[in-house]
Amino acid sequence: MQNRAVLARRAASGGLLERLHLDGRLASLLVAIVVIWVTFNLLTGGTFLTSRNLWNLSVQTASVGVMVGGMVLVIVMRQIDLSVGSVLGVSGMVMAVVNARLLPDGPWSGVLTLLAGLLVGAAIGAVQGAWVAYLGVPAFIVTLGGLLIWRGFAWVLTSGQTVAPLSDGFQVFGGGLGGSIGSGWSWAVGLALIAWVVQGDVRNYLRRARNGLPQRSLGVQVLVSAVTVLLIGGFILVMVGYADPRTGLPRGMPVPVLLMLGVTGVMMWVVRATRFGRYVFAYGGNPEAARLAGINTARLTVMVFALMGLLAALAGAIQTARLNAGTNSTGTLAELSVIAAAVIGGTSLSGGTGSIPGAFLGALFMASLINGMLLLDLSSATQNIMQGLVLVLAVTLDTWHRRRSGR
Amino acid sequence: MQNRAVLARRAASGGLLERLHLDGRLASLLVAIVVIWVTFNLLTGGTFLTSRNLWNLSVQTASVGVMVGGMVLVIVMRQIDLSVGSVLGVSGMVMAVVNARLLPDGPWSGVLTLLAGLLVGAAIGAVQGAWVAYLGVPAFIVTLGGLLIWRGFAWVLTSGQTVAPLSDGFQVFGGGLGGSIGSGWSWAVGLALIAWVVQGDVRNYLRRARNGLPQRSLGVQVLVSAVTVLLIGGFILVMVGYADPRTGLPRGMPVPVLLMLGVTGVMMWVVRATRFGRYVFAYGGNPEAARLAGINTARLTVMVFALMGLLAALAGAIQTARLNAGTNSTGTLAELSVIAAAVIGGTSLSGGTGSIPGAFLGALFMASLINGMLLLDLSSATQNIMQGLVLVLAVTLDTWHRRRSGR
Amino acid sequence: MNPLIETRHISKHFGGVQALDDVNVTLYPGEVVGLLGHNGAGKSTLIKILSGAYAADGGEILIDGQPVTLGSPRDAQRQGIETIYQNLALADNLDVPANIFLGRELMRGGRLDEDTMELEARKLLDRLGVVSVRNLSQPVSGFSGGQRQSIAISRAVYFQARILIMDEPTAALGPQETAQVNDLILSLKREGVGIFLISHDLHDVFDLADRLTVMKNGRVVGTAPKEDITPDEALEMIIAGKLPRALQTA
Amino acid sequence: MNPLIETRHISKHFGGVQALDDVNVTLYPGEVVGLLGHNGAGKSTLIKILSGAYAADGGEILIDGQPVTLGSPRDAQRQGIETIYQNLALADNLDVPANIFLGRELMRGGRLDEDTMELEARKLLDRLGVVSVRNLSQPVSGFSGGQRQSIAISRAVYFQARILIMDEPTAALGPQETAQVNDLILSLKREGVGIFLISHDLHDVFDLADRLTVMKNGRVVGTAPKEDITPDEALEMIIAGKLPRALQTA
Amino acid sequence: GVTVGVSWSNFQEERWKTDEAAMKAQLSKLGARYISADAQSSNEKQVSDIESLITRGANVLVVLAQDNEAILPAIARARAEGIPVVAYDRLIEDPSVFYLSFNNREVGRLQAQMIYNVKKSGNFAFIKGSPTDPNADLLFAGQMDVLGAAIRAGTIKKVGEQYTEAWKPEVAQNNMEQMLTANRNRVDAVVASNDGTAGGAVAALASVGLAGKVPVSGQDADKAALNRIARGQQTGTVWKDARTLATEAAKIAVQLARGTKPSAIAGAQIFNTGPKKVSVSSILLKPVVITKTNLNQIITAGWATKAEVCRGVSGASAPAACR
Ligand SMILES: Nc1ncnc2c1ncn2[C@@H]1O[C@H](COP(=O)(O)OP(=O)(O)OP(=O)(O)O)[C@@H](O)[C@H]1O
Ligand SMILES: Nc1ncnc2c1ncn2[C@@H]1O[C@H](COP(=O)(O)OP(=O)(O)OP(=O)(O)O)[C@@H](O)[C@H]1O
Ligand SMILES: O[C@@H]1[C@@H](O)[C@H](O)OC[C@H]1O
Ligand SMILES: [Mg+2]
Ligand SMILES: [Mg+2]
Repeated sequence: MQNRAVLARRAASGGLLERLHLDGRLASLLVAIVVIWVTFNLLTGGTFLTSRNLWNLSVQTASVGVMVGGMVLVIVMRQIDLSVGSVLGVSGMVMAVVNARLLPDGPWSGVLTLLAGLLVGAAIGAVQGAWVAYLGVPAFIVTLGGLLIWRGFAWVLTSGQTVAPLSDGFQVFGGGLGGSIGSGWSWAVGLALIAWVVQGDVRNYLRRARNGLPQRSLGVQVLVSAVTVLLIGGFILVMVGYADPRTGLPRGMPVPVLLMLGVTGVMMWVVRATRFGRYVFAYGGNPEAARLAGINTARLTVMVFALMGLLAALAGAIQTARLNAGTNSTGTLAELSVIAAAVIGGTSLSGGTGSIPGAFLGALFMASLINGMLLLDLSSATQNIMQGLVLVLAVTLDTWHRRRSGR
Repeated sequence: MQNRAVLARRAASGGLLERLHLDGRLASLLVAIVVIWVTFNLLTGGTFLTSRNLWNLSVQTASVGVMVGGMVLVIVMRQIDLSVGSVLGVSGMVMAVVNARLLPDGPWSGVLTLLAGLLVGAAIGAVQGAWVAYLGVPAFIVTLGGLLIWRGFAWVLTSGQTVAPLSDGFQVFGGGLGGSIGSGWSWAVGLALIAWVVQGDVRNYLRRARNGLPQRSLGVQVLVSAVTVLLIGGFILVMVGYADPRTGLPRGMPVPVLLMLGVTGVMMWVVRATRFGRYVFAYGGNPEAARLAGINTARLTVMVFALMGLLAALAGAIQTARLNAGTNSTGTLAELSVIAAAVIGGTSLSGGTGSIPGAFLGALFMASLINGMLLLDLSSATQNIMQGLVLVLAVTLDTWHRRRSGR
Repeated sequence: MNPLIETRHISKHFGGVQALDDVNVTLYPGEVVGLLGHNGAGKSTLIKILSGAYAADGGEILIDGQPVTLGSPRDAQRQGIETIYQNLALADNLDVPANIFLGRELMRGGRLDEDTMELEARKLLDRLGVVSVRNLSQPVSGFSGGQRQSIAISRAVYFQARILIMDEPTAALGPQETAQVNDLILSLKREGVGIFLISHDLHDVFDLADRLTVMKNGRVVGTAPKEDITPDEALEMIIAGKLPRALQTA
Repeated sequence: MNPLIETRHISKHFGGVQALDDVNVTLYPGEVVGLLGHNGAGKSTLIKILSGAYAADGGEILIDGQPVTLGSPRDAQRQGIETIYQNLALADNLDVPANIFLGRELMRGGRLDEDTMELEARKLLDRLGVVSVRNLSQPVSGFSGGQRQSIAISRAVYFQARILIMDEPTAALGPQETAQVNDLILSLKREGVGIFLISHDLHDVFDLADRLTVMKNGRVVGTAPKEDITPDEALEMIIAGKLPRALQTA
Repeated sequence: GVTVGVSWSNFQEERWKTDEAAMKAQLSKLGARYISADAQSSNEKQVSDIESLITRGANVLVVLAQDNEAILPAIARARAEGIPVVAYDRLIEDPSVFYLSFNNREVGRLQAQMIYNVKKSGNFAFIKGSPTDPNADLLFAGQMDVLGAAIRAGTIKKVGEQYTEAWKPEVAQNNMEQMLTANRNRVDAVVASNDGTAGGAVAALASVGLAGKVPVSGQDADKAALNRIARGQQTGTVWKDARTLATEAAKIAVQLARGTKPSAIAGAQIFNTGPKKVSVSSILLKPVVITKTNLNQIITAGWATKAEVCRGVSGASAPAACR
């Protein structure tokens, strides 16, 4: 009897998410984020949920947020990349040197610098990936070597000196003063996003209906779409709610946040809609099966690591621009934050499972935690302890919840 | 035709190791170590291979060498333990506090301090293991939380102050002055080791011969045993070749090295001869199969993490005693060295494969590299780069060699 | 006489799929019961519940007439239940003796008795007519499909179970090896072991089983003594999911 | 007429084991060749070489009379070779359509055409008589042994191979599902596809094959047209590893 | 009231806890609120930290910069919000800033000098600070100010120069061991850049019986180091009375917050000898060298207790302070 009761409960709880066709992992991460936001807001007497703090939070999330999608692919492929922090560092340093010492100041200096950095990052990633794929050396070793080598290179490049200042065109990528797109453009981006989401939902709905495939009911679909639209709208409101102290005008979306959203969107599309994304997951599920299906798994590996390197360089641009300086410690330990964000977001270290939006929320979760604790006056030892505890507890709750609902 | 030639060569090269019944991985690591030893000896004009430096090297290897066997088991079980550095730190700090502030100086203070530290380490490990096993939270998350939490605890314990000095009885574990066992005991240990190896080889040989099982030929067996005996003898010679500056008498084996050898021996025995060790590997090969075979996999997980915690605490004792101080940075980043040593030694991060002697050699390899580069007084950036390069190259050669010999 | 093992109203679902629904089966000592059914009928799910690998959502299991809880495979082993799983469940990185004795290693003088285990493993495989497995101390990942299946069979028969559950034990075996396993089943039966045999080979099932239980879509269609039913009628039950008219009236 | 595919003196060893030794086989269009042999005889190793999964140590492969190098599974696919592997080789974490179309996804407007793939998958499974697979968009890890096998079969037949290699395709299938696959084999044969069929079920092999090749310990014992040999003689060849007297003299 | 936001670069060295306590005490005396953040040695985190201190309503910032260049964007943000900044302990080259410090280059000079006083020639080993801490280079530069000439003249030979990853004592210990080995123990003096690394160096010397025979410098007056000095194992330490520094900082911060111009702070002088020669208002305090002979100075100042300093030291050979 008791068993039957449990059974009924399970079916019901499984049913809600199932009827919404929502990912349980995403939902529980969202809940965790809402919980800590509300808690921090109470504890800080309302400071946490000000436009200003949320705007800061979004910039603070950007660097990890940009990289985490790449790390998801790497981990899904049963690999690991320990070198991201050092690649971030070395490409940041390269960009600083290019920008401050080689390029003349000018309208193109920012973009050219960025391109140079991205090239360096992608090349490093590709070399590491090729080493893994063609020589069969475990990624752990190759990228641990990379961690040491590229950090050393970053130091050697300037004999350990900090390189500053950088051109205004480049500083834009850091989201500092002058690094946001203002209110008009922010709304334009928001509206474009809304239009894209709505038309995607509609087209999807119609197509599945036409083919008679299972999907959300019309009412639920409208609800889900409406909530998405509201979230986007709210986000833009927050972004334009924080004024520039010099001009008093709304700042709008910071450039690094724009980059992060763009990267996340592209990565989601890659995973959902491209062969490349499909192959990454197939390889993670069963590398042998992927090979037998005729997939060029070696090339796939190289591409994934190159992409990871590229994203690490992009994060390097954001960090370097934000500091307005290339320093030889930039990015130290970033690998841990990035891997942690991916794992919190549901990526399994044994490969084959992972989600881009989940990882993005994982990054947001960690950044929120750190941001919130900074607003409280905790000692850093206490902060460490709290961060560790909340991390473990959040994932424990999620695990427990998914077990209970039988998935 | 060409294929046949390749085939013949392969059979022959496979044949040598096979006839020796030697592990190819171990052999190639040994070769790598010999190569860097000889290289450093040339570059340092003979300093590297002095008794004194090898004695130092052995002490410098001890802390990672003590932990790496535990990490092998953890990784073989498809888990990871990122908290070892922090557990090392917190248990070292606990020992420092117990030794310097709580216990009176006396003959037992060293051992009692050690016991307290081991207890703390094992308890932390067990809690983390239980969290992984019973709540199903990925070890990566639990031990990443642990990394933050225990480091924070170590700080809180003394509000960040360094605790020193420690009692002589405790300092013994660090291998400083008074921390070695002298020439007589060293030879006793050496002879005991030799006796143990020889009788084990003989008994093994006779038993397999009696049961008609395949094995080394008599001549080869005698050769292998003789080489082992020579290696042990040489090692003891080195240990007694370095004199105590106060007395001019040989120091003999340092206590931390004794601990490291003891732990390595016990761990080898555990893996080869006990159910516990067998189950760890079975679980790593196929967790589901292990469970279906009636193995209590949850308890197994708890035990492995508890063992890892215990060993981290032992390393904490060595580090703290060696430094004659509990500091809040002790052990930072040790997790990376330990995991790297295990992986270099042939432990696969996807679980199921790993070797204790291999991991031990991995630790020795890394320590040798750092030791040698310091003798050369290279800048730390160059050291990083070299360390990364040699690491990757050594594993690449090993991989390439094993591929070529078809294993 | 009490059945060796009996299930009452067992049910089990996975997400939306009802894999088992109100399943009742019985097994007596010295009896072979054939479990038949189309792919996905629920046969493997049922036997995984009997061997402690899955927990049922509802219903109960009785052994010797007493209700028992089989919370883990170890519990089932303690009750004398041994199982050959359809997916074999071998630890690919271990060698043959290590797999056969996994969880119940032989010890001598406080350490694993590798030699005896190797010798015993050799004997077991010989008994199953597996001549092609030469090097026992190689990881089982290097063995062929049939060789792996023979290893899994050895594992289950060594420990003298009272209840033996075999999920398609001969699916990957060659004709000769299959014959040996069939002989083995008959000799175990004579020793009083009760056996659940899942197989898609109607010939074999009819040769070996005393009673047949047919499942469809997670439910038991019916159970009949072998004498009361023809292979064609059994096929009919599997496909149509209905008792043949002869049995319905009986 | 040239054979579709032919091997000459193929050999392959693993460590100390000679898995294949001087193996010669041929396959003509519209022909089914049954590959028989005890467990560990080398059948799967041979077909893995033909499908580009393994590289041979020696010997050569000819397609349409031309020597070819099959360096990867992709090479073999390009030659029109499709394979059902004994261990199925599915990506457990992907759903049914993703597995069926793996490596050859349908695209529409620059993105994966999930809907068409799902509809096609449904059709394929219906054709194989697999009714129990309801939810196609669930990871294939949740499917029963037979259901998984059907998915692997769908995968291989969708892409209209010239050469189809089936390694024990019906080992896990129920009687009805087996019948459907056998029908499928016959209809492909009529379309001119050449098929290597590995099976331990002598009945099925004799029903479907035109010629039989028997292997033992990595060597080919002999090849004979089905008409020239009885099932008992084939069994004799498998076990004893010798040609029956009738064929020897012939 | 006034809210003072303090951005620390890390709390790894023992001294920062003392700085913080003194600053808190002074602020509460002045009726100001103390809020803080710890960047844990990360430039990136320090920028976020300062953003959050501003968000939390700081009207004046006290910044212990991890990197004096990478801190500038955060300073620019503060300036844009009209928030004054005190550069604490480490120079920040922005004209709006008030610089309050012990001169780090001077600290380096003092370290070298205390060694040079007892050892004028021979083999010198240099245990430098963290490669990512700009102070490490400043300290080394100061050490070279004193010893450079002798090194160039050849009377002093530099037999080893290593950074200490993250200022970790165990790293310093390994480095020292290797320098001793490479030179067959012929190391006549060790210039260690702070007390943690000095502890590592002393442990390495102890294991070859040289502790107490080879002079070793330090900085921070950590309690463990004071005890080593009492035992004769360390030559001395540079004591930067963090309490004075912190108390001063608190006073200045409150004045700035109330609108006092940096140049109008009592005792302010122009400092323009930084790397970029930017002029800032500054007060530089004088560090004190503590050796065996003036240990009692630090005890009477209440920095450490006699029990802490003299633990295990007694008898005739003990320094005056412990008798
Ligand atoms: N782990 C699982 N997750 C989800 N669904 C499952 C799982 N295991 C089994 N099922 C579903 O339960 C049903 C019964 O599966 P089961 O394996 O018991 O069938 P079976 O009778 O053994 O079939 P076969 O003859 O193919 O082996 C199938 O529809 C299958 O898809
Ligand atoms: N990857 C491998 N490593 C080592 N040995 C192997 C490997 N694959 C196959 N073998 C060996 O090669 C021989 C042939 O194996 P193969 O799988 O081809 O047999 P088979 O004829 O398909 O057998 P079955 O009927 O059991 O499927 C066996 O002895 C097997 O142990
Ligand atoms: O006081 C020292 C400080 O100046 C330096 O920056 O970090 C290490 C400390 O010991
Ligand atoms: Mg089944
Ligand atoms: Mg096979």
